[in-house]
Amino acid sequence: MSTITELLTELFLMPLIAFMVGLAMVLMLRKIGARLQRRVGPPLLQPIFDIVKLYGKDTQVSHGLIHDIGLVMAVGGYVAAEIFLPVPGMDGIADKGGIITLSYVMMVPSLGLALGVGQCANPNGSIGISRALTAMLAYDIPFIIVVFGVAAHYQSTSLVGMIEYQQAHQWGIFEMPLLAAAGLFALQGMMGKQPFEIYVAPAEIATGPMVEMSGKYMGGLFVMQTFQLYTAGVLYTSLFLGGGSNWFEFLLKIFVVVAIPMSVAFVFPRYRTEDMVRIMWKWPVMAALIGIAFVL
Amino acid sequence: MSKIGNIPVNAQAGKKRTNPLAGVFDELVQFCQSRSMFMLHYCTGCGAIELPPAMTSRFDMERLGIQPMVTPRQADILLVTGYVSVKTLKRVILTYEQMQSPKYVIGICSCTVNGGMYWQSYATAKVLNEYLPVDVYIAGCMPRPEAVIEGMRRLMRNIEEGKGHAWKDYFQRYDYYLGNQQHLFGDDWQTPTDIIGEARHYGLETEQTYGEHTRILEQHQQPLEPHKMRIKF
Amino acid sequence: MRPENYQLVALPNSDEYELFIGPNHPGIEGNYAFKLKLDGDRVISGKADAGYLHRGFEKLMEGRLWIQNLAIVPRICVPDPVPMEVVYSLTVEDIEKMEVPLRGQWIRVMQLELSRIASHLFTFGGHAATTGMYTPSYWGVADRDLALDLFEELTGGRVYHIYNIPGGVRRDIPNGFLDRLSDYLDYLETRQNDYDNLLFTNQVFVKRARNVGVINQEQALEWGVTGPNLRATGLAFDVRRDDPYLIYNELDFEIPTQTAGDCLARILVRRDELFQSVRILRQIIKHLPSVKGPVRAPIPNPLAWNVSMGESYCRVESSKGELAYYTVSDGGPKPYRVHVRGASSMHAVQVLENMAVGQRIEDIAQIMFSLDACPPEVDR
Amino acid sequence: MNCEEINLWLDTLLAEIEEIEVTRKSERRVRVDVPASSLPALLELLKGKASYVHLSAISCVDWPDDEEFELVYHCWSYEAKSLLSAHTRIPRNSAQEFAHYVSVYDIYKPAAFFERDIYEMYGIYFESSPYMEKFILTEWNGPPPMRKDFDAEQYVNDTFNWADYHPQWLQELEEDGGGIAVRPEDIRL
Amino acid sequence: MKKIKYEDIGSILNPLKNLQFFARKPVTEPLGPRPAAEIYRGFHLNDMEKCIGCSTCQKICDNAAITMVKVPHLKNDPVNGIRNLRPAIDYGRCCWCALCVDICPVGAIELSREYVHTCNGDEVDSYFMLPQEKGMHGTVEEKGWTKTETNDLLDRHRQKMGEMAPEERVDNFDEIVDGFTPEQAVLEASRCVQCGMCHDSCPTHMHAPEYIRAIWKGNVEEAVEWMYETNPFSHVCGRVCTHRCETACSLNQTGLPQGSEPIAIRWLKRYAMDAVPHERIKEIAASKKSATRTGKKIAIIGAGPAGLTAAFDLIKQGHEVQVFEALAKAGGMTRYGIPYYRLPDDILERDVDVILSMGVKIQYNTRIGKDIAMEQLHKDYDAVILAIGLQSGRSTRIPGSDHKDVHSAVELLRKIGSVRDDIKAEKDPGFEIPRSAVVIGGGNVAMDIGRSLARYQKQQYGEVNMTITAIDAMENFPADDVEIKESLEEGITIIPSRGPQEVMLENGRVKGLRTWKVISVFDDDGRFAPQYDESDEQLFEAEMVIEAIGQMAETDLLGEELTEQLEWQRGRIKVTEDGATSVDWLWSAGDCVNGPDVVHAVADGHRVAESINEALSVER
Repeated sequence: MSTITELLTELFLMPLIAFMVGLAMVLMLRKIGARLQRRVGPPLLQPIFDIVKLYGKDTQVSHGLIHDIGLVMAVGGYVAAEIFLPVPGMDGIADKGGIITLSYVMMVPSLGLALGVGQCANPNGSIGISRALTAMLAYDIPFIIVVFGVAAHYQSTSLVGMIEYQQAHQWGIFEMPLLAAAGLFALQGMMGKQPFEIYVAPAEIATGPMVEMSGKYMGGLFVMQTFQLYTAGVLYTSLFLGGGSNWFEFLLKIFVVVAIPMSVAFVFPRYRTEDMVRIMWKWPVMAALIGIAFVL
Repeated sequence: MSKIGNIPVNAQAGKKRTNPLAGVFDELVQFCQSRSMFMLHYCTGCGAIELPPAMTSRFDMERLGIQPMVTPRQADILLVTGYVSVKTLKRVILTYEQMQSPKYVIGICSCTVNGGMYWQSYATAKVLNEYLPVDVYIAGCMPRPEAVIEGMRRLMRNIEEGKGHAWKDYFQRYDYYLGNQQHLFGDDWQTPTDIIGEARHYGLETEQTYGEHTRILEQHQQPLEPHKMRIKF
Repeated sequence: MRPENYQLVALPNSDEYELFIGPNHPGIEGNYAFKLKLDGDRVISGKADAGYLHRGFEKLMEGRLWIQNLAIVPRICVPDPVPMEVVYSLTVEDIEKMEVPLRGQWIRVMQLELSRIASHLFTFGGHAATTGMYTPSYWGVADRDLALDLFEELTGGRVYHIYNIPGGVRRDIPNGFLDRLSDYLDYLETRQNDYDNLLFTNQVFVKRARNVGVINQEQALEWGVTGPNLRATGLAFDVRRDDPYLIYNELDFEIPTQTAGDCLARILVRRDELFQSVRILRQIIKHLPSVKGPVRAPIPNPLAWNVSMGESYCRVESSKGELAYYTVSDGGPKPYRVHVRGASSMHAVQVLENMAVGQRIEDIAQIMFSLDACPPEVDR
Repeated sequence: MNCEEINLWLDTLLAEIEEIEVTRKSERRVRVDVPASSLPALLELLKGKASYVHLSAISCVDWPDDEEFELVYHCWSYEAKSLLSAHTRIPRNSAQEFAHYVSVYDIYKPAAFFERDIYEMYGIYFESSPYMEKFILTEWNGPPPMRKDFDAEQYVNDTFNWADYHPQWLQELEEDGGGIAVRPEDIRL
Repeated sequence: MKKIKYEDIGSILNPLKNLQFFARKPVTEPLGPRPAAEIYRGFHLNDMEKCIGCSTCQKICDNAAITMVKVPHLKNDPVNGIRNLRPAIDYGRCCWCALCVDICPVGAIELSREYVHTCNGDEVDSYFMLPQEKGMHGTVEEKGWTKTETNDLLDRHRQKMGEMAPEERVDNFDEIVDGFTPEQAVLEASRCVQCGMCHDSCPTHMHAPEYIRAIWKGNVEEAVEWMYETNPFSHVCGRVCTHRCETACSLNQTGLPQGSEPIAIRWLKRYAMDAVPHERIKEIAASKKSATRTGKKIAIIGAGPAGLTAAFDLIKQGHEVQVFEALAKAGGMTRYGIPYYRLPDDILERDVDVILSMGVKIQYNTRIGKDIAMEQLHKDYDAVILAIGLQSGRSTRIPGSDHKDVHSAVELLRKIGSVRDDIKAEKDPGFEIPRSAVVIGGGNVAMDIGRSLARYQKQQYGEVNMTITAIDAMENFPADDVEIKESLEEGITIIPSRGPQEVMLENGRVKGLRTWKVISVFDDDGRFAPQYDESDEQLFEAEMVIEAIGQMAETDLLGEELTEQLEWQRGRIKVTEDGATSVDWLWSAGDCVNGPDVVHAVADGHRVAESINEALSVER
């Protein structure tokens, strides 16, 4: 009985932890921005205020069933991803799914968003989502190569296994620096931060996919963002920084990992779509391929 | 899910609340609403020039949880920053109607109160609260960022105390507002949002929701057909 | 009747569609709209839609006394209001054949240049934001705000100074003002490196801005482009030097130019111009204390001031380009006609429409901001 | 071409175009009065032969007493550094909806903007101008507002309401026999 | 300045240098309003005591944001230039341009450094407020934008009026001032802020703002039309009026560093009257005449300003008017009291001519009580107006004042005036000109006689030897400042604060006037009770002493019976406000009931005419 209960508890706790940590990451994102922009920034509970407020809106405009399903997919995809990401003391089903499943699950939110936004019939949203899919294509190539490289290096597709290996030997970042660098690039794209922010682009297409989202749908996106930041941070930590043996180390690592793209985001503008694709397919892919060559 | 006009809507409003914790929950929501205000990024008039300072490093509105949003759907506050020309007023009304309740209007500058320095102008609307219910006014021509922030804080206090309900007035006295709008824009004025339907939906309709002006509207109203659109990827 | 901007339009049987940027859109500067006909994300044609900020200034001015108009002219271009006051005063002085005392002229030039700095700082932020970098706009606006503090100290108003009056300026400079101005200029120069690193030499920004919205000198002349936008095409023309007003011919400054005529060239011209303004202000700080005398020539009782019959066309170089007023007096207490030639009236409409063709949708906002178009100048 | 040459050239222009009157107001300002029929020819010459390539603005002035509109074309020469204002007068045609004149768009491209502006504000139709349509006043149904016979103040009073104030202090004053004595609209100068 | 070339592309790491801002402090200001700049243009302040309610701020306000509100508990005294109107600001209009501050004639309205005002949507009333010393929320301590010499928009100084130099004018009776040129007049008129204080303070309520504006517009005929609404003696008033309007004028301010002179309303009136041809003035006056005849007959005794004004009004209303004048010409005191250099006869003649052209009949050299009895008038006419003026001077009654060389000023002036009738000789007034003289009194009459005699002295003896002494201190002299200034310029000695004690006689001739220094003129209750410093005695040597300390009426023409019927008050006939006496057919107007001043007389004339017209219409 204990294993099942434990597993269920873990499956419940892991997304919850992800959400809490994600909220802190959102706060960190905004605080980093504020600091670089020479200002104070939001109060500590701001991410919670925002989400509660959005869910508490009286009017909730939906654009049909597909719209709703799209959003559920977006949030659900990440929630599902959380249980594949091991945290100290909890592995969830990470050892069962492995990194390949995770990669697929992580595509679900983007597709879900595309589905939902397509229903809004807002040209800005459509442009945004078309850019988002292109962006996904752009960062997924290096990402997949990195994942394969890492998997090849560790001879395992299980994140749990990789973490154990790293904790026993050496962090992945030291063994595969090129792949780690490529991974950082892909991470920047995955988090949708400048210079790879083209699909949000408030100045051009009014936040693109989010343009018709409101109330709890917007709240859903905010929740999704918390999961997204968390997922990116944990994944990278697990692949290259040896996960965490305890919570303090783990949290420190993921926050540091997430802080890097966040800081970079505030001092760069965004690339155009084609530039982004070109850059993404050039440097990270090249680095990753060379990295693989070393690994193999 | 129900429909208002042809826009489907999910809403809990109007439902009977039986939960004993509903009061606490409402207060929590109000508290969060007052501390998280998304502001619509719409520069209607010259007062908009003092918003960038108020938003950016020097006066940093984000300290109060206020941040700019780019679409009306996501916004809670509509800042009418100064005079609204008749042409803009139409868009302001459309924008306002697209915003999601609870929503708040802040009238900045003299011009929103009594025409301001453009009182002789044939092109600007004079008294904003004839066309939209206004929650808070901020005096100045234009008000300094500090004054804007003070206005925001007043709105925050109002929301926290549960006083900011001007948006309900728009549903409750729709006929009055519609009448003024028709007087300015002509009888064939209509917006894509079905306000009466929404009022009914929220249970906010009163006798003053209907009147001669809504009857005129019914005569002219055409259903809004969403246009098919394709985008080449 | 619905305003068209809120309908989504697909053109029948084609992949073309229309997109409205504005009037409520973060990519538009002010309350302005730009209709795009798109094929994919390439612009087939663009059409400006103005009038959202129309207040009928020219009509308003015909209904007010000469001096009352001072309060409304700065409203025509909000980010850069001082040239509006100055050029209006210049026309009145020209018609009345009034001489502005030297000290008044120096103070006016001081304001004009400070206003140019404030306006350019604002534009940098706006331009950077359209490319997705928000930090410069936070910095720029905050640094501009320090200039506004100086304005507040000098004129009593942060944004609308209403400080120039036909005949000079309303008050003398406060004690110690020049020291504080000098401190501000020092501060700006220390910030130069930060801005250069963040914006002007930022590889990604340069990549975004280069070869976007190109207009060559020939086209620029044909379409009546003026100001920094013209200088970015290589023509070193500046009203301050070539059609001098006030005391500009006593000042030593350069006219920065670029030849590429694209967004990058335009923002670089503005950057250089900002530091030229710093240079001019340094000269003013040095000279102003030695220019003694009144700051304003006496004017008749403003309630009963009949400006003598005549007409005048005066131009100044505002931060946006050539700004001109055509003022006609029929010898009455109110202007008979004031025509405002807004500096952006070309840039925001015809030039933008022409430039937009063939551009990508992600560059439209950038082009508009790089032209530094100010919609209220178009609408008046 | 420098200033003196321009002046010389302007003198020869006197011979070329009929009824032209040149006034030199200052070193860089020249005023030219031409009959409406000769204006396009003058502008053609100015741009083609005299380096006045920049049309700074077209201003319109309404002279209802003379039943005329005055059009002023401000041209600038980057080479001679001189601004030439060409004044011409066209009949106002009060009875008809529009006064008519010819466009100079084919000479100066910026003219399109100003001509459209004048078309909207004064109701002057410029033949063969590319954009003879509403631009700023797309949602305005009244007469061309800049004409002198359009009384904006009257229109505003007919169309709009004003805020109605009853503050506490005013009520108290009214109880004491005071109150509003002179409203601003009563004493407009 | 570091140059950036177009081709430069910085390192991709360049932007990352800005991560140093993690270590820098934010520039954000603390929440809450910062103190504003020293001259910030915030909400209005108004010094309620200083404000005179002139509503100039309302006129300059380009946004029509200022409403004048009547505040009943404040002082309302237009004669001294104060009204109880105060500006209330509509912040739904105001644009904080501070033009109201710059134009305020007194510097009462100012802007504070307070700039925060917010209100809920239903509290818009708070946008309309009456500024006070403490500002909008009663919390203001510091002023922001205030008035200084530099930003004062008003033209504080008068146009220089051309006038003869003292040495040119002192030996003749030519008019001293030139009058405005048209350019000067327009400029002077343009200084007016149209507050209307002048209208309110003028005894006859002349439409000064309107005619000043008309002059400014260059339309003198319109100006004259406005003048004839209220004053048929505009020529006279344009020269010799005591111009209370200029005292009340908003621009007549003391205590401003830049100084402030009132509008020269009197000279503007003179300018407009001189600029319009006489025939045209007649037409303007006649155009107001009623076409109907009432058939009522009115007799007026005395062809002075009061009598003729009443005559003018009554004839306009269609009555028949007969004027009786004891002397040979019309004009009363304006002819026989005011010297030629201030009011030339031909100017007065024009005013009289306009009135005559309306159909007024004057019977000259007819003294009522001698040539015609009052009773007779009562029988023949429906109403009688007594407008006899003040013909005789008061005496100091000091020892020696009954000597033949002690004269009253009015009497001498009348002699001088009469002589001029036939312009046989300006040089001979018909009495012997003293080589030296002393005038007792500090009013305009004293100045008139002093200056007139000084002119004769200059003509006959080549030098002026004239002393004017009065009991008042110099600043309290009743005479106009201009008069005093001009007197001094003409070489007259003015010695204030001297109380005359005795006319010194020697050998039957006047030797001089003995005076004491005055310590105070009025006692604590404000009654006339001069205190002297007897130790400070001074003797003014003079051949002639002239008393100019006041005038009184000679009422013996009334006859005993009527005198008894009438009610009297302190030696004057008691009249109601409208000038009606206690006898129902008799009215009284002018100096004899209401102070010695042309414009008051004119006002009185109007009042009486109005009253008679009403009484007669009731009868009808």
